[in-house]
Amino acid sequence: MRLLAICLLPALGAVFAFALSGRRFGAARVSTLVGIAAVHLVLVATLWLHPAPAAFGGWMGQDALGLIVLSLTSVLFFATALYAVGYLRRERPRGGRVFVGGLLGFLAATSLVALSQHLALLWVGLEATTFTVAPLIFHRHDRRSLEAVWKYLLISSVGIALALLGIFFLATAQSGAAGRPLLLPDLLAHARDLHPAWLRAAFLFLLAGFGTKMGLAPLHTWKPDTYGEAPSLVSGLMAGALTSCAFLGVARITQVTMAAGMAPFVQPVLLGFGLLSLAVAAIFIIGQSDVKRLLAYSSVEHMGLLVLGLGLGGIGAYGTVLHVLNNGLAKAWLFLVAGNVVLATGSSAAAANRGLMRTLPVSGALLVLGLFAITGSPPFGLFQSEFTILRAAVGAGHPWIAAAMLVFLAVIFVGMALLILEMALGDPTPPATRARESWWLLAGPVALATAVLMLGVYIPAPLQHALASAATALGGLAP
Amino acid sequence: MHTAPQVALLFIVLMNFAVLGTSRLSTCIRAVAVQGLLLGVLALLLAPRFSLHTGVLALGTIVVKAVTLPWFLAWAIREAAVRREVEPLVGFNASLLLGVLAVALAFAIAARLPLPGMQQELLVPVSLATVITGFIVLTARRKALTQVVGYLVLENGIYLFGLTQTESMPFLLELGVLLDLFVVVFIMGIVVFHINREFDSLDSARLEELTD
Amino acid sequence: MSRNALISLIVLLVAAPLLPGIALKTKSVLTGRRGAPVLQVYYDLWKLGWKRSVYSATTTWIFRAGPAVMLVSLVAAALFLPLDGRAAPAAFAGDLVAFAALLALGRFALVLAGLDTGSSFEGMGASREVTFATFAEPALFLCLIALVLATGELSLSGMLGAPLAAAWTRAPASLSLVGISLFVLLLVENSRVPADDPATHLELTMIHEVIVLDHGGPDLAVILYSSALKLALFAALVASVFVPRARLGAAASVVALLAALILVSAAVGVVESAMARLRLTRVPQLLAGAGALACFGIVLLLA
Amino acid sequence: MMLVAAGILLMLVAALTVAALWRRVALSDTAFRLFMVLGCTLGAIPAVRVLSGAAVPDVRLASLVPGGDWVFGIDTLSAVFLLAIFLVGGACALYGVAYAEHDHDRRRAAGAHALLAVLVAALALVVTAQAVVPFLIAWEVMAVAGYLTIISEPERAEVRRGGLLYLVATHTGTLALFAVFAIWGNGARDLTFASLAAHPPASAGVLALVLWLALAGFGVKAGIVPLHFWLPEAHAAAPSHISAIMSGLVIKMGIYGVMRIIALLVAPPVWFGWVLLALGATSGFLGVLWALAQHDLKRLLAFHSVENIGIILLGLGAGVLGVGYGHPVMATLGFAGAALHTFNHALFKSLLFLGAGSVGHATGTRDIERLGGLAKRMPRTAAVFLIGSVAIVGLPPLNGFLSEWLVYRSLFQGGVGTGSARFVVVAAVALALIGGLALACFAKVVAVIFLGNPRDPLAREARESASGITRPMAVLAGACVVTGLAPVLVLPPALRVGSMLARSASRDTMSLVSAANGPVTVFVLALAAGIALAAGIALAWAARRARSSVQPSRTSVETWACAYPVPLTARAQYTASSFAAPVLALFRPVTGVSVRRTAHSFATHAVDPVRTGLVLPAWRGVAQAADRIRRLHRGRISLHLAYVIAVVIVLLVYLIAAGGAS
Repeated sequence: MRLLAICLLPALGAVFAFALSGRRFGAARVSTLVGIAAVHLVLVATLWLHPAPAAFGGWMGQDALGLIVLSLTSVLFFATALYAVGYLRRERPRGGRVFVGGLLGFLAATSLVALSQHLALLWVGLEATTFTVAPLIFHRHDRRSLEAVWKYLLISSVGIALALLGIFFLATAQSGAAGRPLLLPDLLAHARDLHPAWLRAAFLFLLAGFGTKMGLAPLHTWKPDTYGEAPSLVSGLMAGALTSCAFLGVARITQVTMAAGMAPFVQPVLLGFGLLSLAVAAIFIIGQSDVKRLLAYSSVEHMGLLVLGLGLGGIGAYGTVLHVLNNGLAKAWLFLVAGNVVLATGSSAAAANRGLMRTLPVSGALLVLGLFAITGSPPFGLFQSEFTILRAAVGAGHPWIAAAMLVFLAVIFVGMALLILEMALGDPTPPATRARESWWLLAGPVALATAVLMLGVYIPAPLQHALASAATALGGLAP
Repeated sequence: MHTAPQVALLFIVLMNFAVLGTSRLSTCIRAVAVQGLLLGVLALLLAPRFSLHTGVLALGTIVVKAVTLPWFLAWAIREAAVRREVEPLVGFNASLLLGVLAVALAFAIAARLPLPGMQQELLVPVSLATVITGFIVLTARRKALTQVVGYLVLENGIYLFGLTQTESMPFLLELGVLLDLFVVVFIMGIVVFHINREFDSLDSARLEELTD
Repeated sequence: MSRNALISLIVLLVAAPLLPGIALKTKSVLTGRRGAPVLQVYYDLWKLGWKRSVYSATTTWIFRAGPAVMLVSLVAAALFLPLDGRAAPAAFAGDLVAFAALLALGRFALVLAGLDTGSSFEGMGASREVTFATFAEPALFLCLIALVLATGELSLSGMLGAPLAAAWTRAPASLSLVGISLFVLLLVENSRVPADDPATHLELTMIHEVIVLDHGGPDLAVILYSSALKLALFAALVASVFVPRARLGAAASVVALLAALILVSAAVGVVESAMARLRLTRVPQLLAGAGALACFGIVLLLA
Repeated sequence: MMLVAAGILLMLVAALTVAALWRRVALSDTAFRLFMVLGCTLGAIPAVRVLSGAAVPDVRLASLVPGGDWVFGIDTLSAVFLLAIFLVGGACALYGVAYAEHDHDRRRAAGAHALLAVLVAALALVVTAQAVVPFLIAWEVMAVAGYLTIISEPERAEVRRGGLLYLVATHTGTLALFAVFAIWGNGARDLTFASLAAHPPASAGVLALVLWLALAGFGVKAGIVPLHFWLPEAHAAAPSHISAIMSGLVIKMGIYGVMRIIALLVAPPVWFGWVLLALGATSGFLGVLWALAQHDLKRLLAFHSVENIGIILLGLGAGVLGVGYGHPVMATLGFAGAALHTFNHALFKSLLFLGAGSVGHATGTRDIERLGGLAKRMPRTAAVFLIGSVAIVGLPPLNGFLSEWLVYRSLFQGGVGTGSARFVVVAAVALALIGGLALACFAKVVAVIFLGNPRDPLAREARESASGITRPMAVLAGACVVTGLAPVLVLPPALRVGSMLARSASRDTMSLVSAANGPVTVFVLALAAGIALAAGIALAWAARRARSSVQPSRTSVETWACAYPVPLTARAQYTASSFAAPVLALFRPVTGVSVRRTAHSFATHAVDPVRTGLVLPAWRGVAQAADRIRRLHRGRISLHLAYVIAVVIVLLVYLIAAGGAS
């Protein structure tokens, strides 16, 4: 029953928020946003304590991988909701009817994806995220965000269409086998007697479809434009939660193919996509001049790492699942801080935001720490997952992949350091005074930063257990 | 009995070529509408026995794909006051040639992917051909509206393939797919309207401000 | 520390100022002049002892400490040489490094004292002294390495003592090469002719004399005595390599030491009369040549 | 180990207090000083106990993250570094507080103090970590804290550039370390050092890869040529007490890393010894040569650190060759020399940097060409800087000579041995050449800064720094003198470290300890005898003169300039460039010195040939290549869709190819 509530509550909230038109309902709309985010977080927390039974006739259920992605989404959404209070107070005082409705719709869609055991339901949920996020990207209603939303819509819809084709291929592959169609438990149980040719075709098309939503290179072209033009908290949510849900789709079909024993077919494709994403990210990060586009390419890099870990198998799977969590938190943290920067100076170009340590000291410090976190420097969580993936690469006998990964990480660090440190430390072009940073805008990033730092040093036991079971589900093993 | 579906499938391929060949937007939209209609009819023809489920589904397809979306796109054309696709990225006869190649490729792929227990062997190649045609229209045209039409053709191809799995796809999900398609195209329409108002032209080549 | 070693040490300390005199005497005799008396350096020391010392305003305590530190380091270095042919007053494994480092300490003190005066002449001398030292140290070490390889001993007493006689029988060629390069080192380190002309008065060409330009009175006396002692040390080093005195009796070894020292300083005099000063840029090549000789010796030993 | 943990905790408390109450200057400064001194002494106690032979229990934390338990412990190797960290770290912290006493921006000063405390704590953790994950975490925290302390004045572009170069170099090095431990940990049970030691890399090829990567990773941090390019820029950018910690301790972590790898390997391969020897010789020679060419004091000292790292590597190389060729005595001496020189270098290099800071603080410039005659104006700083210089050049009475003597001793020990170990002795020549150049370099530095006449009004009005600044320097100088004159304090622990690394039987080490102790005391006695003899002669002579009618000495006269009519001005003095010119002329191609001569001016500009010739062009090449590829990708929507279709087609081809295969 709780599973249904987790998905329907935000949906109802969205409708309610959308219905309250007019300026005077601004405060009400924002409070519904924060209220629902809080309730959603509590509900998801209860799932950790005592798991809920399958619902909606087995179509929705809770498994380790889904729960991790759901918790990540819920935490990110709560942090973004807090941030949105400060953002809407400054950016659009009358509450932004479409904005809050879109956000809540997005939460409903992502929750549906995280909890669905039926692949077609997962597809519907992911498709729903596309059209809930579209108006959010178009929030600023100017020429550049128009171009961004058009590109996003077109490429995502084509991607999702390919995914739909993949799902139909999967259904065809299962037509011969027993078990209810397209239900994950049944697919996994009878994986061996699925039709091999159709299953391979299904895997490829689903990987292409969800890969487009994830932003794997070369399907990533919409990412820099969309994250660059959308409001930062929306970019943060997309980079953190949406990409993780898309990855969940890829993970589901990988689960099925691994169960069907097609690892030799699946792994080269995943490794190929992973290395290509790392390469593209490295090339496009050097000489980048806009901080949000920089973070978009960093997201492409981390998606590459996720798929690389999946393709390596062994402890790489554990590294990948941990990396989903770390990357989501770190990406949202950085985008929210970038949001603060853009709110203060109105532009996300590096040249316009020099000397942050003096104009926005807390955000500046968070940005610099974020640089170290996102590039996998030890005290932070991303180091643990990237180091595990590296150990998997060496363990699986791919020294050249490990070498390439390290080279790309080095180049990416140089590119990001050049931009972010110049922003944080340069001397401010117009001698700006110290702007007052409202507590609403800082609570989110600070909380996320502590979470990433904690994951670097201490992983709580229930999470460790969930990560291990998720890794084994993906055909890997815990370190 | 299965000659009727074959005729319908052939007509769908013809409509593909119509979309590729014509430079007039209204013809494109009419072709897509006819394809939607044929899809609805095919849903009825292919279903083993007529039931409420297949009936409502077919009706839903016709309503969405044959009536509402084309009407909405036609409204968009009147609003944007644009009649013809001026010089597209890839010429019309070149597109037709690509269309033929698409059909050939589709048949080659279908040959390698035998559909277990499916008596209508024409269905898979036609659906793949429609999908590839959709791709061609998407990339080869400049007008934003034509790209939406291309996306619709792509969806029709995938939906056509979906008909092979009528019994495995539960009713609710078919509806979900239809609903998603409707909303996405609806939003694309709104965006096209904004593009027209902002750039006072639908030429997507204008949309190039965002780059590294 | 045997009685004999102490006596030979005292002999060395007393006879040190004699050696520059002998070198000057041989040079002037060979060039047809009577030249200054052999004991001239003793007279200078006595004369300078009674003069008043004058210190420039720009100098600090380093200027006054310079000569003292140089003297102390050279006396300490002398303690490590096996003057009686058998054992040095102080000896331990690796004391050749201490010997070289003490020489470097003396040079460092002298250079700083020179630079303290703030005059361009002393700066010039110091810069040249340091440049030549950069090549002299490796050359000295090459010779010491050759001796280590030849005798298999790690302390100067061992290298230059009894085992050296046995080593002569095994590798006469490399040891003679080492002896020659040590002799060249002696000439450069003590600013003798090929590197610098002790008799010149044109400051621009001097090296050693110009560093001590501003010292006067007792300080100059200490410096004169130290440079003589340094010449004695190198002469003893060369003498010990060419004339192993391990087998001689107590008194005989002291006499042999004196004779060897006089012979080496005479040789210095001969070289001084035969050659003119080299151009400053040539001196590093001279040192490199000495180093090469020692290297050749080493290769012979290692092969 | 508990005491070290307590020490580290105290330092973090110091950081918090100074960060929290930065508004009340007096209170926060005294609290910071108190906590730092307490923390350092607490931490030093177990280090001293381990060095004197006792054993300290490890601390083992259950594994909370992938990669096995977190183990912290102090063995003899860690103890040497730990002692240096607490001694130098404490001194620099006190110096820092005094240095920033009248700094107007109290927020930034407090931030700098806090970061310094975190840096020292991280250093202590790096050295005591006995498992891979805590080691890498402490390593990166140290690197980041180091970066943040370097850029304490970010408004200057030079500081930002230096900081960025440091950060990029150290991060790339860390990535190499990731690879080392990933490859090595692959076979092991878990990622503790103990299990790494138990499962060394199986094949020679993998071992070679691990060693080269370790050399690269640790070499970047240690500043081994050609990976040293970031060092001079970072030191020039950082405030002097931070440079002191950087040069004294942070780059030593690179050496600690190499030593730890050697300790973990049962038998390091012989070629590794020759590589270390070669790297040591090149780093030493090029380091001191480039130092000679500089006239920015901090860059000069930074290049000098590269030289000393070279000397340490020579010791390590001799040690590894000793183990490889089966000469335990040579190995023990080599490792002992390297460990002792690391400790000594931490002392005198940080002393020199603090001295440079004091000079910079008083005169406001780092360019030694504009200084001169500071000995009269800053007597205490001059005396302390002289002690540091004598120590770093390795001249007898002080500790620099001791560690170089140990390295020489191990090289000669090779010469006395048999087999191909005899060729090792040739490295002694390189060490001699380095020593000669070091003497030239520091004669120049001491003379140009402290002696002669002031060349610039800045130097003329300089005043001695406050006692808060000179007192820490005095402590370090005292440490140098004590370790120099009383080798019995320092040699036994060094040899204990040597024998641990060389795995020689303890019986050998004890004999070696006594063998080494005896003679060195003889040496000190000889020195004392020399002094006594000279003093005796001088006293006798002075007594004779006192009775005679000789007037007292005069000190009002100008320097004798060979009867030059006009009294000598400061311009007549030799400058740093002219002093070093003859030596640099001999090694022209390598020095990276460019001479700019105009009608009425002469200036030399020394630049680091590796940085300008190798590193920056390489990065520009990568950036240009990326730019060209980026231009291919215009923003047109149809291009983006074309990519999607291309992917679909490639996947279809893969499907058909793989379909046919399986």
